[in-house]
Amino acid sequence: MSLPLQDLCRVAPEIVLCAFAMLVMLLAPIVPRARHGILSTISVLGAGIALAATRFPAMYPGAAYSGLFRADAFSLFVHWIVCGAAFLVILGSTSYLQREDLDAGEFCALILLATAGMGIMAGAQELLTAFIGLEMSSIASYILASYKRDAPRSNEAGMKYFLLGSFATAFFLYGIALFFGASGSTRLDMMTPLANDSARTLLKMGLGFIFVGLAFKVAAAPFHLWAPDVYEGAPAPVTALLSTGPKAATFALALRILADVGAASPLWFWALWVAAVLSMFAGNLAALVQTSLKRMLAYSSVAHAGYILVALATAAATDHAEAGIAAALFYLVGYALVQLGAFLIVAQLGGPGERHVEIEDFAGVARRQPAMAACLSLFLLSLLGLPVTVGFLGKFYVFNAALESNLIWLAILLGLNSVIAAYYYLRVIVAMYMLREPEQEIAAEPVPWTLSLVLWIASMGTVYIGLFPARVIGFAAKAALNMR
Amino acid sequence: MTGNDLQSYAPLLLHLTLAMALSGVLVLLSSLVGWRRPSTTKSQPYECGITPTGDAREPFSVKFYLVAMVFILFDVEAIFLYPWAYIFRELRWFGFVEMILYIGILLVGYFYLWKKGALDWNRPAVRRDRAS
Amino acid sequence: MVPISYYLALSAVLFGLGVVAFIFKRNIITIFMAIELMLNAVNLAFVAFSRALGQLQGQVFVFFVIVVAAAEAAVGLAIIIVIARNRGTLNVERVDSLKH
Amino acid sequence: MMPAEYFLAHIWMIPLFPLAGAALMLLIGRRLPNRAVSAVCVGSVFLSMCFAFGAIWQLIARPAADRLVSFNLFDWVPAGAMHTNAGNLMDLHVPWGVLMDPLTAVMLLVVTGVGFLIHVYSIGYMGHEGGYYRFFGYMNLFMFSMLTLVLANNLLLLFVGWEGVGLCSYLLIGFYFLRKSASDAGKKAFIVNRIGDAGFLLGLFLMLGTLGTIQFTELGPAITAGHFEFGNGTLTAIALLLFVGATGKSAQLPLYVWLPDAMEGPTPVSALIHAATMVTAGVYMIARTNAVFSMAPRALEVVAVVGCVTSLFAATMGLVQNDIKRVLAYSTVSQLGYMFLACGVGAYTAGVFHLMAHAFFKALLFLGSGSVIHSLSGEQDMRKMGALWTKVPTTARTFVVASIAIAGIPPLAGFFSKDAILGHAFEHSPVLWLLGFITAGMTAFYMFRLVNMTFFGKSRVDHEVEHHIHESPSAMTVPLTILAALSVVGGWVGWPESLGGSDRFAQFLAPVMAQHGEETAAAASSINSMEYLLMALSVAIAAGGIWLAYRLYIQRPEMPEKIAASSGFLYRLLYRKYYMDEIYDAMFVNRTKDLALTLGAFDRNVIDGLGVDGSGWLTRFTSRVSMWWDSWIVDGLVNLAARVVWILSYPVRMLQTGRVSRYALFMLIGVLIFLGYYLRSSGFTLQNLLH
Repeated sequence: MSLPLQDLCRVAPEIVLCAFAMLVMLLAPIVPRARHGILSTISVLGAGIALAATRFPAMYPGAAYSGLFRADAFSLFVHWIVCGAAFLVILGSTSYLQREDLDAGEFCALILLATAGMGIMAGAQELLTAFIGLEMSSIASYILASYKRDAPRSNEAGMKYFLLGSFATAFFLYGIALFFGASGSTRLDMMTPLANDSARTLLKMGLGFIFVGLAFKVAAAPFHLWAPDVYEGAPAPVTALLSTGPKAATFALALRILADVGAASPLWFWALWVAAVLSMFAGNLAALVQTSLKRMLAYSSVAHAGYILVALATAAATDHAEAGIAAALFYLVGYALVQLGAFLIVAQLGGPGERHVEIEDFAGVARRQPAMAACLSLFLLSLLGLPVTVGFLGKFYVFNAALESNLIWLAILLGLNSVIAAYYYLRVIVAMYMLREPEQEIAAEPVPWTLSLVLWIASMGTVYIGLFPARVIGFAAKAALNMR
Repeated sequence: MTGNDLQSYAPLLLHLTLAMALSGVLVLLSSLVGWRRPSTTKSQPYECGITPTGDAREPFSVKFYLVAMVFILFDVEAIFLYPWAYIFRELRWFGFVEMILYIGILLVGYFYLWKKGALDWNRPAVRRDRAS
Repeated sequence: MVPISYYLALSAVLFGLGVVAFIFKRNIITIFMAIELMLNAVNLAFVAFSRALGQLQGQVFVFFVIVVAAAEAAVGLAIIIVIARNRGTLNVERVDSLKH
Repeated sequence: MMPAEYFLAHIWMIPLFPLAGAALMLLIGRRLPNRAVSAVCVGSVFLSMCFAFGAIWQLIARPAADRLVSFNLFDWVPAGAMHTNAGNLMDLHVPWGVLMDPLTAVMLLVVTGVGFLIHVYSIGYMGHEGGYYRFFGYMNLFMFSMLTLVLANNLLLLFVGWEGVGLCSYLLIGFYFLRKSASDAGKKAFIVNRIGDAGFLLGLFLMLGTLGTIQFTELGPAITAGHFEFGNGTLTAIALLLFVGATGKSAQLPLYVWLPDAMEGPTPVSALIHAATMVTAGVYMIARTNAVFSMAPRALEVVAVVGCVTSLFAATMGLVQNDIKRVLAYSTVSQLGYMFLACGVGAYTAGVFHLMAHAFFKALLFLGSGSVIHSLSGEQDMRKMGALWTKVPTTARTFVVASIAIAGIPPLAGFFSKDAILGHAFEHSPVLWLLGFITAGMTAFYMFRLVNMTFFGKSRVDHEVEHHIHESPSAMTVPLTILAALSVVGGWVGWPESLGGSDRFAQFLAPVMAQHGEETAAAASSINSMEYLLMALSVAIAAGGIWLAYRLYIQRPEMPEKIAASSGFLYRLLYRKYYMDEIYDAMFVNRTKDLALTLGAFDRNVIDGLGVDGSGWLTRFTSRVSMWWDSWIVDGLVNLAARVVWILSYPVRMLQTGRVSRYALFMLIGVLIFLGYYLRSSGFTLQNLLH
């Protein structure tokens, strides 16, 4: 039995990520703390190489390891999102780690491992593999969320994320068990025709539990309650990662199940419908009355999960689901870029210990740090869905998909919510540009070049994809098309 | 459960009986042969050395939990050795290489723990990374 | 021979117990054990199914679940220790500074 | 040597100059001296104006048949990659393209021409203000968005400009951000517009789904190809949804509320955005998609009625305002209502014609009021003005010209456009005409009330302000003069046949409104006494309004206060006063003046009685109405919205107890609900699980 090189190629990004994570862990205790910048550099390098390594699965598409894992355009697309997110987060958090005097080694290693887990989720074609990936990303995220050991809020965030996450994981796992019992296998692409009625019931319950686990992971109402607390308590760069990468990977898994398991679409359709509507309203209405920008963004991310769920619902509703899938993928790209940038800016402007994350703390930022203010405004406008930003086109495609599969009401509710959302995003811009500075002068720290590079990439991407979405939406469509 | 299932467990049973018999005999002999003169000094927990102070039931230091966790981890990882050993012959070198890799990854973790001082009893259990 | 449905019923009951304990217990450690209970209920289901379907997959799954559970235990206990150190309590009701 | 039709081939460059200016300002603006800032920004607008005029010239040079230039710059939202073997994945293919045809030409003329003049004016007006570079950066950004909107060759690209101008107007309204009211007004404007935009987007997608295209040039063919019957339901829905967007952007009922508050912005902004260009985007959009609208008579009726009612309603409010800019704001809403009325009765040409004329004189009015405010060092209350005719001569004269134009006195611009609208309205339904007619009278009245209170009568200016009143610098007066000239001659392009002209404007626009060619032709050909009568009537009521204003605010300046003070016994009070006058006369004036006296008495009693009392009653009534409306409906709605949001968000936040157990409980409830749904959907019993 020889080493299956093609299979190795198909999981090349994960291998690279894990290898670099271990390298960093080996170096972390050796390198003196003063020079831990090196570790961040290595990790950034690793994420970049992993991003480049997606070339291999692109060269050898197909199922790997006897069908546990699948490398196709879809998983490739999601790999780009998660690896890119990891790259940007590590690059953008270096200065934060120095400021907060946190250990860079573990931090970067954990991010890399979590990213590997997300990659596995994105490519998993078998439920237990998906579970392993989910746990890899989750367990790393638990640690990251409580990474500020001495900050009680960070501890609390970690604890809540850990307890509730394990709770949801148990449901997910139970669902896998029932699925296994019903179909005699956990391969998604090998659904044997079900034996009898009880098997069908088992499958229904199994899919139901699996849905719960996934819905928790993407913070979709009514399973979103953990998200605001965790996002607020966790260190801001960690929040930036949590609100982008895992969501993308989990949505990818959900789409994979929808595409492969025929029984899922009719079962999940209404669940997706309801979850989408609940998430949009819960997120937007709660965000309206928040005073902390960090928490407001957390709620808005719940709302955006709702928008993406609209796309999933359209994918579940119609027999040709490509429009919905492509819309979801495109939305994920734009959302990841923007959300990352916003949270990293919060991390920077929050100041030492993130004490200034209230909205009124952002008053007069336009005069203190015009560049940051401009970037944050751009991101908020994109979240709000203003044209020539990527956010607009994302909503546009979702809208279009929903109307094409005749989900008129979902479309109308989406429009209504985008009107509500205008209000609270605007509040921040008003605060930054139109309010007087607070009495106690907040020192404007110089922006480190790493962070400004990240923000530059994010904002350029926001505008560029908003102007020339052709390539991205083209890839998304290709991914959607060869899922079947 | 059929009979020949049980027969495969016969050596185990034999071993068990032998062990029990041996230990029983030894205890019996010592109690029969030796004679004893109890005194306060002898009945102390530590016959020679310092006199005991305080209660034995004190809260354990966090170090114990830490070591317990580390133990759980490295113990549980051994699970994967069983199926591997079961089909080792079919897998041949491939299986061997895979397992070497696996052990290597575990060793990385071990090295990390070691360097972090998690196994060191003299220093505080977790080296505080922060100045505080 | 015991029909599979009994095993399933047992695992369902254990799982339900875990859920209930999770919701109604106050001590973080207890809640954590409730999670372990749920996971083990799942393991039981896996084994039962693999027995009923006459294949070994299910038992391999159990291995993975056990390992993942151990990893979770390690992380979870670490977090709990930090909480205990910073707050001096293990009562979840008291750990609610992030809300609304 | 320039190649033929160089400008037509390069119309896509027109928006780029202001964009470059804006980018420059917002990046390095704060380091530039004011002189450089104004040079860059005004220069960029000047360049795009030159290109625009060149393009218009070359378009007119073409034969009337093929006055249409449309080409795509790049595939913006492509469909190419989205093709499946099962056909089109999402039938959605939107290029980033420009379109140049007579309608665009008119809008380009207005936007670049007026825009340039206002930029020049701003040099003088904003000279002493802080944030000079920011102001001009936003203005250039606005010009970019507006030109994108005008040049777009499909609805989605138009929407890009649409949102862009909304954002810029928000930024510019809130320019004086240290005034809380300013930033609030800006937010109000933005959010009200968002409501309209949601309707716009829905309409856009519905159009995409129904006609399969949102390219303006393909709408007509798609409709004819689709064999929609006249008044098709879907088309009506599309039209209505688009109209919702238009009401938001063009401040029609019920979404007009943001425009009066928008006057918090600097006056040039009010002139450019809230009078001449942005607020007319709704009219432009409807004229653009007239192919859809004219297939939907129901929708057209809605447009007509909403426009008509809005114009009347806003005019009545304009009667009682004392802030000079608010009067103009309400007048703008009212005139926009006219334009929608025109579109509603199918006379898109007339609507666009009035759009152009209105752009000239309303921009002039705002700039003039700005000049007045500037010369009075910031005073906006008309009760603290008066007798400025000699002190700010240029401003005053140009202002009066604009007022005559908007009042609709021939041969100024307002007359022709308004007359065209009223004529079509009359053909459509006399009721609409009557309402428009009354509105015309009110317009004349409040405009001249404003003129009289500001420039004539005796001065009520505060004394410390009094002695340094000064005429504005030439940077401000020159644009005023040019705009005044335009307000005079601007309407002549639309000189109707009935007055011996040949309605060039309608002919110019006819290709765009192809399916109405015969309609307008019929309207133009039907030269009958009725048309003359209508013209005479509208001139008459305009003159009447002017006369009444003169009567009230010049001859009897104390009268309005008396009217306001009197609570219903107005006539007796007046009468007693006159009684005393007559005793005085009888005692001291010799009999030779009896005749004159009685005549004067007749004049005062009867005419003032009717006119003054009537107008007084109207004044009090409308003031009540508008106050009631503002205090209950507008503010009420705002407060209600806030309260509703709070209430709705309450449960969401109450779930967030911060306690893990609660969260788990709610998750469990969710699980049970979903599972219950699944199991109910498949007749679940314990038996079939256990076997």
